[in-house]
Amino acid sequence: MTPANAEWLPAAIAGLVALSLVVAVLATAWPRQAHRVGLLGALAITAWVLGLSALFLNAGPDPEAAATRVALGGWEAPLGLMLHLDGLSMTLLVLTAVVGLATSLYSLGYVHDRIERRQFWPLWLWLWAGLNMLFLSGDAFNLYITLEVVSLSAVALVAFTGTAAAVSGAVRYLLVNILGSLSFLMGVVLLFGEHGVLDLLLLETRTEAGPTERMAAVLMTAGLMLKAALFPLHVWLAPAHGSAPAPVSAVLSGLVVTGSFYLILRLWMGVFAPLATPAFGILVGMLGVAALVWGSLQALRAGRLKSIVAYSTVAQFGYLLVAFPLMLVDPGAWRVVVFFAVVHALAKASVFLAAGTLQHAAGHDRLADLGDVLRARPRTVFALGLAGVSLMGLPFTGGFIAKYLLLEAGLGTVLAGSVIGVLWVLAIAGGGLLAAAYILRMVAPAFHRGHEDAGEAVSPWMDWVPLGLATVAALAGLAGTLTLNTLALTPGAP
Amino acid sequence: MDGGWLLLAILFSSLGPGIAIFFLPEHRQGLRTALNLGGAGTKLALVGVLLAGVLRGDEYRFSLPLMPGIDLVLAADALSLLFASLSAVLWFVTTVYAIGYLEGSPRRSRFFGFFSLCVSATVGIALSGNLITFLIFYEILTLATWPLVVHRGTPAALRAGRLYLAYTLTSGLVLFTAIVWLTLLAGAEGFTPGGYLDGLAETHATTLQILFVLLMIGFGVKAALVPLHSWLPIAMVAPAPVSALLHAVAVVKAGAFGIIRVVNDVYGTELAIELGLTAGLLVVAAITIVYGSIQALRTDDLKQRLAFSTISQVSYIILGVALAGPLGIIGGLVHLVHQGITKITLFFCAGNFAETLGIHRISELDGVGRRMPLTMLAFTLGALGMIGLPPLAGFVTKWHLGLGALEAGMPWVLGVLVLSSLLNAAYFLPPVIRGWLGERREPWHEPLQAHAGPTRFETHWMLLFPVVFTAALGLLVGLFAGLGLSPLGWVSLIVRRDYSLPEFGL
Amino acid sequence: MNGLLVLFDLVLLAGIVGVAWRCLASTDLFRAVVLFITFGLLLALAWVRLEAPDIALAEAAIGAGITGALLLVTLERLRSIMAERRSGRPHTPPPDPTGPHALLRALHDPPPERRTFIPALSFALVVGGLLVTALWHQPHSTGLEPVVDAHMDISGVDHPITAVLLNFRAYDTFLELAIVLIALLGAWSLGRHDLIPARPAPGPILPGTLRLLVPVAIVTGVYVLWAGSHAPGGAFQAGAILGAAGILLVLARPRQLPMAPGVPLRLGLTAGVALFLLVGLYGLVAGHGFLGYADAWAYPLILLIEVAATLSIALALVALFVAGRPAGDDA
Amino acid sequence: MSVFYLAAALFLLGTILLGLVRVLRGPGSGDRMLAAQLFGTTGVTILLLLSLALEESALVDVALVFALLAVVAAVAFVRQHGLPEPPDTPTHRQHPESTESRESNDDR
Amino acid sequence: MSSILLLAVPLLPLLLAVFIGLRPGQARLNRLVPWAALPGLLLAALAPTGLEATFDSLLMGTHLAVDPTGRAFLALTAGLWLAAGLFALGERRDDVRRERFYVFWLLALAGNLGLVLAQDAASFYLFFSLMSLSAYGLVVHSGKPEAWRAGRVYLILAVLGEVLLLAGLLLAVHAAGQSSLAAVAAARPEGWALALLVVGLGIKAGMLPLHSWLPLAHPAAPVPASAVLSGAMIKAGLLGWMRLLPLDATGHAVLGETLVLLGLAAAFLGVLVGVLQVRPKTILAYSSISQMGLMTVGIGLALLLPEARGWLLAAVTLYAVHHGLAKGALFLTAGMQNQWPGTRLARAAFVLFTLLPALALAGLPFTSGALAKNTLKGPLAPDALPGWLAHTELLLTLAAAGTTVLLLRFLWCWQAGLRAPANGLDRHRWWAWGSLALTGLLLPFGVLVVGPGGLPVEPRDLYGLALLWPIALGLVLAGIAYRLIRDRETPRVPEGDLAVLAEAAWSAARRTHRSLALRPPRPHRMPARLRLLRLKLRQRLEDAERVLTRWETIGLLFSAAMLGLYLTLLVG
Repeated sequence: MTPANAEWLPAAIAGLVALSLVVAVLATAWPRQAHRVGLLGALAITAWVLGLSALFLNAGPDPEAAATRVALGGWEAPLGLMLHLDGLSMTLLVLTAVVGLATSLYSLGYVHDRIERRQFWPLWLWLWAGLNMLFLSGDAFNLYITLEVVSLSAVALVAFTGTAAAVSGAVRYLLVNILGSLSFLMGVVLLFGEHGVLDLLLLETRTEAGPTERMAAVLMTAGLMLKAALFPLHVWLAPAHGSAPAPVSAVLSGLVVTGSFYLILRLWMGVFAPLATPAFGILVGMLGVAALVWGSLQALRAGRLKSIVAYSTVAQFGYLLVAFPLMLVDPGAWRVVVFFAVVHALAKASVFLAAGTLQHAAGHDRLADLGDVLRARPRTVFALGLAGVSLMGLPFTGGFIAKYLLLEAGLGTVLAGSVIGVLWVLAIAGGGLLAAAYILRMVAPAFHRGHEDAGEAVSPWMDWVPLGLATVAALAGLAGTLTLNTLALTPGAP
Repeated sequence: MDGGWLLLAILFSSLGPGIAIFFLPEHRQGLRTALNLGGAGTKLALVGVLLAGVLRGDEYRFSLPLMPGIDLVLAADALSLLFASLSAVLWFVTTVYAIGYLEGSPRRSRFFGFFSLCVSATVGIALSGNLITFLIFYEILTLATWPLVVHRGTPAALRAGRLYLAYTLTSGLVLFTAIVWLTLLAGAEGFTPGGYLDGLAETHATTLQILFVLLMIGFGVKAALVPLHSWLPIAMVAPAPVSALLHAVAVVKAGAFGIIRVVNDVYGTELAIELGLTAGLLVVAAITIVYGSIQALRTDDLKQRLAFSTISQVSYIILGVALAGPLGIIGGLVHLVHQGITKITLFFCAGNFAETLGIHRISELDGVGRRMPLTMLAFTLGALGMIGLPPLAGFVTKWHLGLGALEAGMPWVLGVLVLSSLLNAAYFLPPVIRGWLGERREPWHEPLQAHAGPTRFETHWMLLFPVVFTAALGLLVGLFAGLGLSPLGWVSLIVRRDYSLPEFGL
Repeated sequence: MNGLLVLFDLVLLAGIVGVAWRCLASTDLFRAVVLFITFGLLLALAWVRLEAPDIALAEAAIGAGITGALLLVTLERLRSIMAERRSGRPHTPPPDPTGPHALLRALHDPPPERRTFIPALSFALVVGGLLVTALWHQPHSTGLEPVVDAHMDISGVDHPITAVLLNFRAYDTFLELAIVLIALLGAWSLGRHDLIPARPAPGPILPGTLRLLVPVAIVTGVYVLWAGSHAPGGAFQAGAILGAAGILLVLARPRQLPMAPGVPLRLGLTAGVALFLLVGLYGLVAGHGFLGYADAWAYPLILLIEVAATLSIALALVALFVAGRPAGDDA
Repeated sequence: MSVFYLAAALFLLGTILLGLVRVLRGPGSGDRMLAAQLFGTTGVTILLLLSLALEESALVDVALVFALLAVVAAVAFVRQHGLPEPPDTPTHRQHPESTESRESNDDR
Repeated sequence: MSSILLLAVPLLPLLLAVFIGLRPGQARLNRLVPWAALPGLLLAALAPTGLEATFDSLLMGTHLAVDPTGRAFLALTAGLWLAAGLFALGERRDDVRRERFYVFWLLALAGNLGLVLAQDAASFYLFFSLMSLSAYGLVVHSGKPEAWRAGRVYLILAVLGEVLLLAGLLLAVHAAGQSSLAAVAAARPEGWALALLVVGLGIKAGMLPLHSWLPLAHPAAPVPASAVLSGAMIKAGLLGWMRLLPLDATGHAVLGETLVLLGLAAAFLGVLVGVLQVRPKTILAYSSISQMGLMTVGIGLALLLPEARGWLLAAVTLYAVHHGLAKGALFLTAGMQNQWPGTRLARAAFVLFTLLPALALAGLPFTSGALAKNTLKGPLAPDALPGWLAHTELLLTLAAAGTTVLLLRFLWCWQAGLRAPANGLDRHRWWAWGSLALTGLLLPFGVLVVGPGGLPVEPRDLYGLALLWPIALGLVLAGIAYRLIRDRETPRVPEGDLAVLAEAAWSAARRTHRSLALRPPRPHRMPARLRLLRLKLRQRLEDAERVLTRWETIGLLFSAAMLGLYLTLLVG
């Protein structure tokens, strides 16, 4: 680690938090210019995150030293709060920045109503700030708070169009979130009561496989599963994501859910690592398989474009669950999971954005009546298809690399002698087919012979941003090595 | 990384124009044509340069890390160039043809965009340096072809597209799994003549056998091996240039090429024989050859007959590879080229008949030779070539395959060849005879003239030129098979290098 | 003494559980609201018994005061909408873009079937049992008390909880303030301010009560805020009390609310967060770390933040009560 | 002495629980609300007793706040249910439909 | 230079075919058609011995050469095609589709000439198939149903022959290790290779029982086409045998015996069935079968008597040339039915030209037939062969008697259709016919004079009573037969004998398997039942999701998840 980096990195981390907060507060206080503040803020945050990642990667290849901890207010743990940056959080920060920037640009076109703009931007910037803080948090209670920031702003964003479906979805989302958060909080309390510290690293050194930890693990995991819409606790997701405005759906499916999953991963890699048992892995894996099948079937059934995409999220998160038993056999597999989540987030966000464009143009998103618009907007359909291909896990996209690595891990399990590994392999391999089926449902009408009707005009942002993001998702395949190497800079993780 | 830029340039010479075309407004016809032909021409020239370089003995290689330990590798060896030059040449021709064929039809930007993408993928497959790269381009090919198959947008086309995707994606998945597995076992090696799995033969024999079956299922769908072939004849609803490309250059060939790569450069023929893998493949190929021919006999639709014929003919390639001897492999490899040239001629002709005179069925062909002599001549050359009559391309193949079978000590394969030739004749001669010797009583109705006005030649020149060109090519590669630069000469070079045999020519 | 305390706790516990259950199970919404108010009272007592007077204070202010009023008003709104639907247009489906209808639908599943009761109960018992088991094993951890005590002298305040909240873990507190703000933004995003259904209240009693009560509440609020530095109390509690005062004012107005000026309202709402952030940024720039203070400046800065936060919280609570963004904000 | 205070607090807590019967039974809204208001009073007493018993002066503040704010709910209730509405009083509650339409016009 | 010469022989007709195909309707080009065979004739006459050329780049290496056997066949082929071409020029004058005829004519010609020159397997096969397939166009040229039927049978057998030949060639080449015909023969093809070669070439040579195409194709094809078909093309099979069979020092007894048997059978059966025909060209076709049988016997004998191999082969060659010319002339005769001239002199010439080839075929002394037959029988000493084969000579003689009967039958049937030309005599036809008929006389003297290498002919072979008695026997037999059947219905055997059976079998098979025939695969819509099922499934899924969405379900699932997680953490 060069001295300059050592000096700058902590400041840059705190600065990122500060910057996102400043932007959010500014937009809240000055709603009339919220969109301008938002745009500038989005650019600034993205630039900052990229700079941060450059600093981080330059800091040196030593994984143990790679985690940078920043004591807020000068108070070290256990007294104070520590921000925590390592490879894992860095990756997710970059992901957030990319999707966030795309969403911001898209929203410039999508949220054009003056009033709506004033509602949307502050909430969205708070959400972004919340995500940044979530990924940078190294403290159990602080995680709860940031999770709340994220959840609440997400709920508000879901509701902000005020349609019946949106409100109903938002309320369901809100209640589920509260249930999940409280469950998480209860777990935090249990841990604190047992060990008297909240800092994750300190907790990690103190936990062993005791009943309190077990209970805390159950509470926190279940709560986060609820928040991450992991099967069978996914039912809130489709109404919420399906009825939210497109940029919001993109962020929800791409980032917010991923954030909850990130927490699960982080906890099980650190604090709860001693608790994991094969049976636990198998249960979670089974849930993942069920999620894959169920989500895909529902996506094949759903009649509305965005519902399909929302259910696709349920299905795709099944992969993340399936990865748990793999991680028990091959601890290194966690990086694969994260990479998969990253790629999924990119692709899913662009699918949602594309769907939003189509919905905006057609005035609805009923798949059966969408053919005309689909035919008239090849660019958007192309984006949809390209991102869809990434979701299917076909080359040359990032999804392919992710699927490859997952499959590799799965087959590794089988080769290591695990019988149930065959199931994981089948699920990983077969999920792509189901994905292909529902993606095809969305794309195929564009190829039907029939009328063309471009529908309502859309702004250029809405036309090009989905395509750009889809391209990023596709080209993420090239960033595979970089991402995995970055993730390797996570201390404590195998 | 020496000269890797050349490989990239070859790849991008179609990819770049393809993407540009995709975003081109529908009415920019001139620019689109220029892009199309420019890309095709550039590719042709670059492949020529590459060809010369490889003949000189230069190494071309490009690699890009994808995942830790796994690279995307493009490399040019003699075998890859064989396929690459085939696709470059035929792409050029098909582009000309497609421009003529689709004149005035809607959504050409989309069509040509995917068309170019398709060819890029094919060239990528040709130039792949390892299995993973191969897989990547293979799957891209699947995806890029689908829009072409459903291009017409009719319910039948969409159903065909669905079936196509169902088959190819499933097989892709099987392939994917197999390749990951193989890479886990043996690492992400590049293609090596003679294979790179020798070290595993003793410890993992059964696994290798299973993997081989999986790989064959994976490639077999595209190569239309028999239980996996159903998509191919149904995909005939696609426009003629697409069928031509599908059958002659891209999809089907990709499958066959994959099998060649696996047998020759992954397992190595020795290992494959040792594990008893080629015998099974041989049987499957033989069954496919006969089955495809019988099915072709049963249909009256011209394109469908051609499609079934493809099923049968592509298995010749696999047959040759499965014979696993130098002569057999020569037969198989050279058929890769020969079948491409011949089949593309036939599809062009079928397209010409359909486009110019609205003829789709063999029973309607009576007397067409008088109205469209050049096309009919080309069709005849193609058909006779498929039957395997000298001096056309197909004969050279059949000759080497037959000798290869004998060399491998499997005279029964000769029986298959005989039977297949008979069946080929049975389904290819009737259209030829009808065309030349049949009588047409009523006047032709001419859809092309109806919407595009009278043409100088028997049909639009952009439809005629490719036909004549490929037919002539089919004749020349057979007639001058003994030349060093002919496909046969090139293939002999490949096999000689691979087998380090000084002389075995006949 | 201890026996009595245990008895008291058990009775309290039984009361809390019973009230909660009846509240959830109640089909009459009004009864549920009243039960909820009672529940808040019992909960405040429980916090007292858990030796958390700060939280008891907050619970008293929010649970007993504001939530009750909020729920009652909401209930009235729902009633009027339902009545509208039942009488006016029996067959037309509910109009699409209205919040409350959808809200009702999201909350109102068809009544649970009886057969789900047994599994639900058994699951609850099992999970609860597990929780109890886990708690049973808990050692009596001193938590952070020793560390906090060791740093009290440089914290700038005398009350350890305030020290934790506004100094050691100021980040969390900042975010909690932000959450209040976000909640308000969320409420505002649902739509415009809707009139509170109320009847005219003739007679002198109500205005008189208000005239007396509001100043007392303000004084109490300020007291609680000031007390925060050395005793239970602080910005949240004070904000809640002031907010309650504001709600009283709102309730007292028979007619429409005055047009809230947009910009000052926003500034007031964000004052707490903004000030907090400014101070934090200053800390970052000055080298005390983000959200850190120089030791000497700790007390005045904390006080400043507390005042601003109190104001913001109070405003936010009133605005939440009003529900929907005021007309002035859209200007 | 603290035992006495504690016993008293316990007793008052018991009365609250008993008083719940009125809340549950009703029959009218007023009955229920009144019961809750009385609980508030009882709660203040309990807090004060506890403050004495546990020697926690801060609880007095809690009791104070309780006493002060219990009225808010009551006021809210009274504003809506308390007094019969004279038939000729012009209500300022507008027709919801017009509200809706106005809102949707503004927002969209 | 030699390469150009050799290549020109097959290439010129090809080029001409291309020109005619590209520019139909050019009378001048058409007039060149007969002369496309001329280079071949010249080459046969003038080429120095050992003329050969190799083209490495053509196919898998092409080797062309003129060897002694080849020279004889080349002369026959080129000469016959030239004459028949001239004939065609006249006969096809009024045909609107004559260009098509000429194109096929030239293609077949190129093939026929080329295969004589070809010395390696691939090019032999190339020209062989070029000839076979192009001849199809000649067979079906008239476009009548009869022609289509004949063409079908022809094509099926031809293709079958090709394919079998290819397989045989491949086997033989593989065994030999190289593709030169000489090497192949030297490596003595065995077993399958041998059988395939015999049958593959035998089909072309009209070998029993694969002869059926001959009696169908000949009457259906235009006269000049029949002439070359019967005179030159079927000799290709014979040439192939001579080139490829193991006719070396040790011979091949089994094959020889088989061939002799088959040949004799063909000789007699051809006569038997032939006399029961009524159409002149059909009778000639059966005669060809019979005569080819004799030549087959010659080949068989060559295999059985290796020491007499050179003699026998030369004899077979001679016989082939003789038969080609004579049979060609006879077919042209059949085409002269409507050229019965008016003048006396011309009538005399007409009768002469008619009788000459017929007599030559019957083996009248001083004709080519006599020479050929005698030469063939030359090495058949009474004890040279074991068993029944010892009677071969007698049988051959009897067959000659049959030939006489058959020819009489031909002339009888033929003269019934004689009539005067509608618009003058056709000079082209007369010239072609006449010159061809006369070669039957000239040939033996030519052979005697030139005495090409190794041909063991002596002047006494030209005469001898041994040749006369079969003719006499034939005349007697014919007389008896005429007396017997004069006033009755002639018993008939349908043309193409065995092919009729095969056709019947095929159509019966077709009828029974009609249901199997042709439903082209198409993507079907999903069956209604499945669609219903899908709808139901969708409904089920939707209902299930709705149940999951209920709050109590969520609660239950949440608790269940917690419990499950706890248990797995505890158990595992």
